[in-house]
Amino acid sequence: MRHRPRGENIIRFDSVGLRYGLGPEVLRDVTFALPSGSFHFLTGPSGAGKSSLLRLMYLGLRPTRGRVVLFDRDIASTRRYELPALRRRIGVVFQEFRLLDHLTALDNVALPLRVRGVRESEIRKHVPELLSWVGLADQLGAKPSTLSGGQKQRVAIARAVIGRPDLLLADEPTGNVDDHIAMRLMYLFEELNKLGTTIVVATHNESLVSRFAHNPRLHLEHGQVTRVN
Amino acid sequence: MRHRPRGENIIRFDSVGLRYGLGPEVLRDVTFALPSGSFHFLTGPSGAGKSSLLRLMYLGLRPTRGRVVLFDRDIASTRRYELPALRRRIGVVFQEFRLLDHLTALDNVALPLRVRGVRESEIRKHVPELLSWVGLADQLGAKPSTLSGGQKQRVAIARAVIGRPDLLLADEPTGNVDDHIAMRLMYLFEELNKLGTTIVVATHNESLVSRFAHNPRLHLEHGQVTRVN
Amino acid sequence: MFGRHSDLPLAGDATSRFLPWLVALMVFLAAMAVSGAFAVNEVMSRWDHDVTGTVTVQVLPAGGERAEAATDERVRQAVDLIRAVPGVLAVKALDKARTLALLEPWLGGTDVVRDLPLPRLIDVTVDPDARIDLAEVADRLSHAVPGAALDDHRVWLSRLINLSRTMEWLAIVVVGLIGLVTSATVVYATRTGMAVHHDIIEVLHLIGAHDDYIARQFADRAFVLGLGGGLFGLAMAVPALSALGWAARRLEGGFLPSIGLPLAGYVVIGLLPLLAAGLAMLTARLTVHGALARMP
Amino acid sequence: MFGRHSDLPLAGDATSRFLPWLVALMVFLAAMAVSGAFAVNEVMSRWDHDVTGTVTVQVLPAGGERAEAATDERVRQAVDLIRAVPGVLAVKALDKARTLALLEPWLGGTDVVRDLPLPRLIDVTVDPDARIDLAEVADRLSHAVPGAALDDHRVWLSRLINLSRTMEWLAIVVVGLIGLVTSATVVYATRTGMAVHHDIIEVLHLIGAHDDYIARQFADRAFVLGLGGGLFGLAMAVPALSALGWAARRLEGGFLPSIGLPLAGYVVIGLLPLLAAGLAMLTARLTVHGALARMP
Ligand SMILES: Nc1ncnc2c1ncn2[C@@H]1O[C@H](COP(=O)(O)OP(=O)(O)OP(=O)(O)O)[C@@H](O)[C@H]1O
Ligand SMILES: Nc1ncnc2c1ncn2[C@@H]1O[C@H](COP(=O)(O)OP(=O)(O)OP(=O)(O)O)[C@@H](O)[C@H]1O
Ligand SMILES: [Mg+2]
Ligand SMILES: [Mg+2]
Repeated sequence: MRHRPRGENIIRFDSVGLRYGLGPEVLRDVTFALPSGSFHFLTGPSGAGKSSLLRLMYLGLRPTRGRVVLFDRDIASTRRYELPALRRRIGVVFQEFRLLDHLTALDNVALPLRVRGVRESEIRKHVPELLSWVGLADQLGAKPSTLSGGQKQRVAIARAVIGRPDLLLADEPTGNVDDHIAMRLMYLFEELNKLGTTIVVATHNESLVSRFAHNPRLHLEHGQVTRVN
Repeated sequence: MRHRPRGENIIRFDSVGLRYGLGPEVLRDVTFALPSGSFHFLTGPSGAGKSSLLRLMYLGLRPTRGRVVLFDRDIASTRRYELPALRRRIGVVFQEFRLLDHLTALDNVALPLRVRGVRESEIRKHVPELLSWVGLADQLGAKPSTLSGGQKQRVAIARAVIGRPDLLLADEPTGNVDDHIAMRLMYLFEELNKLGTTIVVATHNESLVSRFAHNPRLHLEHGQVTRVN
Repeated sequence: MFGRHSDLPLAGDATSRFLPWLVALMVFLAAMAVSGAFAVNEVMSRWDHDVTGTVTVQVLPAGGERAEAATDERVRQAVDLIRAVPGVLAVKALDKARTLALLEPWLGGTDVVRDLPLPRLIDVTVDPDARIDLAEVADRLSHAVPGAALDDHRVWLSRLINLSRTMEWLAIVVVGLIGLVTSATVVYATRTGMAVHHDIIEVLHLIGAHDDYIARQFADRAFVLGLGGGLFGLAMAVPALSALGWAARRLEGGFLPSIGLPLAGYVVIGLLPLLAAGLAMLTARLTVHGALARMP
Repeated sequence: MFGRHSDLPLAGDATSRFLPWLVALMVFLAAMAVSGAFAVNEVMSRWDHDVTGTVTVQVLPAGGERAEAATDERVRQAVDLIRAVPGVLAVKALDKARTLALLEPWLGGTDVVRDLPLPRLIDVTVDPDARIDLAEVADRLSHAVPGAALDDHRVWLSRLINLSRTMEWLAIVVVGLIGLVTSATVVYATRTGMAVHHDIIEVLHLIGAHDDYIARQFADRAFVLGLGGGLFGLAMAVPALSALGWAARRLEGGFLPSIGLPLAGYVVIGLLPLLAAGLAMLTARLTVHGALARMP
């Protein structure tokens, strides 16, 4: 997987539509493809459907209509027992973090590894290292409820990247951290991207987008995705 | 209260120290005063203690040592039954929003009015108006779980300002909204400020701070508050 | 909820799911236990009634020489022994004439009978409130006095009485136990429910709500949930009790002519849901006040 | 937890607070009910034993002319009537010689007696498995045949037997009921607990955990919580049962010589915590799989 040639599409949306219950259509006829190894920003006004789009990408939701192709597999026709393997290739930073409150920062970050059955010795080695890198060396044993907003966000990011995913989806990953840490996290993402991870970052932070303007940008508005750049 | 002469201190910290349990001191000898009617930004790196400082200000926490004087009342010597009256003069935007999940956006925003025993007819008039103003006219009846991140944040802000508080404390109020809405919210705060509300906004958003650079800034780092500007 | 405004979740949280069911279960069990205790008490007082009065002792005539005198001696011994039993009010040996009169329907009134060595009867009056173990007295009697025997039927009744006294005692203990467990469960369920709502309590507190405003809402809620659950439990208990009572009447064929609940029983059972709801309300109130007291 | 890794909260959430207590309560009640049913069964079989065999009917001698013939007629009627009762195996009127032999210890062996108009006795052999309402038979008999009477003691015993049969039946119904309620409560508590953990389940699911990985953890957890609660309930039930048994023995003074539980009772009660824990485990597993099936 790591050696997937750049340029092949890692994800493709074909006229995807989405509505919640009987509400209005949040996404309408969304069609786009992300080449493997690319780095995209996803922008758009609040409530436009960025989080919903990401939810479709990490298989947290099924589209109301249209086709989602992930890792060359049509999701609609993929068997249920094959989905976990696909999900393990995706790292997600949720907008609300979704840390497990009863686990320490370390255990939260270790979760994707544990789910895969990685050995404890490996976990003890890699997880503290990554947490140090995001500036939480002192908080390994802290529960989320005793962490500051920005600290929680960094734990969430660490959990998303610890498994070296093929696809990283980050929803507003810098909303609660200062610019210095935001830059540090973006560099972490770029590093992962260089190693082959395809990355989508949904953000409102215009200054961040402009500072990394070399990356293409998907703009979501009125249920439609348009490419900027 | 509304006619408190500007310049008098609405809140004063005297060598306030704070630690959680047996952990390190988060705040050390913090001394400052906010004049009534002022508008301050509170900045500082993630984990510096901004939210903790605000928590002391909205009486969500007692300092480990030192003195907090709010509305000319020494909090340590204020009777318990007098505190709700003080709390009603403060509006808070929590960093994690803390909306009540089982209530609609409208009921969440109405909460401070209900607590004060304001009549239902008043509530039915003012709350939808404010929610429209922050761009949520369509979501009056939506539960927080069906709102986007930025929509939740706006509900939280509406709940903080609906009671026309004397003191407004906002913790990262624009972390999940786009620049356009962020500006709109800042104008709302300035409007309130002009009407006499003292405002403290804790934020990481440097571009926001620089755009409203006419407001003074408190910087929190290493447990110490310093004035910038 | 009583027409008052509420800031609380109306359904779907752990309290509103758990509390009513638990209260329903507890009220159901308590109703069963209470009516069981009343039924046992009822049966017992009936049996008690049956056994009050007198017990008869028969002394067989001795044989051989001086038979009459020997029989008299046996009667004297039996009377002495029984007189010494605590709880016996009076002991009276019947004379021959009375014995004959009693035997007349059996043997006819012929003169021949008068010369027969007839068994003698002793009437024993027993204090109905004393718990005499007649079985034990019968045992002693038959050992000490040859040919003396206590009326079998009464011995059985006495045993029954003792059994039913035991059952009544056990029923009271069980009712007490179930009452305790019920209360503990309601208290526990309410407290746990409140723990889940800690965040709501804190937000209301920080917004400037008075402790009473918050506590009242939770207390109202717990009352409604508890009452709903309690009424449901009662609604389940009524047909269950009727069915059991009906089955009992059908099966035992007249032994317990009617184990219908007395009025007091209906009142106690009818009050159970209110008691449970009141307990839930009080607990909620105290728990919320306790949680608030720990907030600055 | 069995040495396996767990991603679940270990304490403090609603499930881990509620489930063990509920299971403990349920196991306690079930243990009470089961041993109650066994005790009733025990008592009943004892009484049953006492009543098997024969019942005696006495027919008083008729007076007047042709007394002997009239008495014979009465006996014939009584025999006919009793023979028609379902469940009666054999009816045998005793002849005068046998009656006299029975009366000898009372009246002595004198020849005078031979000429007396003595009561006649009828031996009735009753099917021990048939539920004959002897009280009703006695009633009919005394109405239909003048001077005929069923042995009183046996009538009482028959009533007792019927009562104890009723009680056994009720005990089985109550045990069944408590078993049902127990299971329902365990299932309900487990399901509600899972609802609280919906978010944890979803995060694990989105991270790529297999359904079995998630369900197994919750099932293990529910098993441990259920077993802990069940063992606690058992630990409470054992002294309670001993105390009740001891009190019963002390108070009823020999009527129920020993209501000790048979081995089967101990086995059933000992299995209760395991059953409850197994039920909790299964429910957790199915609930989590159900929740996961609703996720894409
Ligand atoms: N579970 C849900 N049920 C119903 N409606 C929902 C649900 N989730 C989101 N929505 C609605 O869908 C729309 C898009 O929401 P989404 O969270 O995708 O927006 P977003 O672009 O991420 O916004 P933000 O930048 O504020 O996070 C919003 O109007 C929201 O109210
Ligand atoms: N309840 C708590 N118990 C223990 N430690 C806490 C608690 N809340 C906060 N802390 C610690 O206090 C420090 C300051 O936290 P605080 O939330 O005030 O930071 P902050 O400046 O708001 O950070 P951010 O910008 O990331 O929100 C952090 O190191 C945090 O781990
Ligand atoms: Mg979003
Ligand atoms: Mg903070």
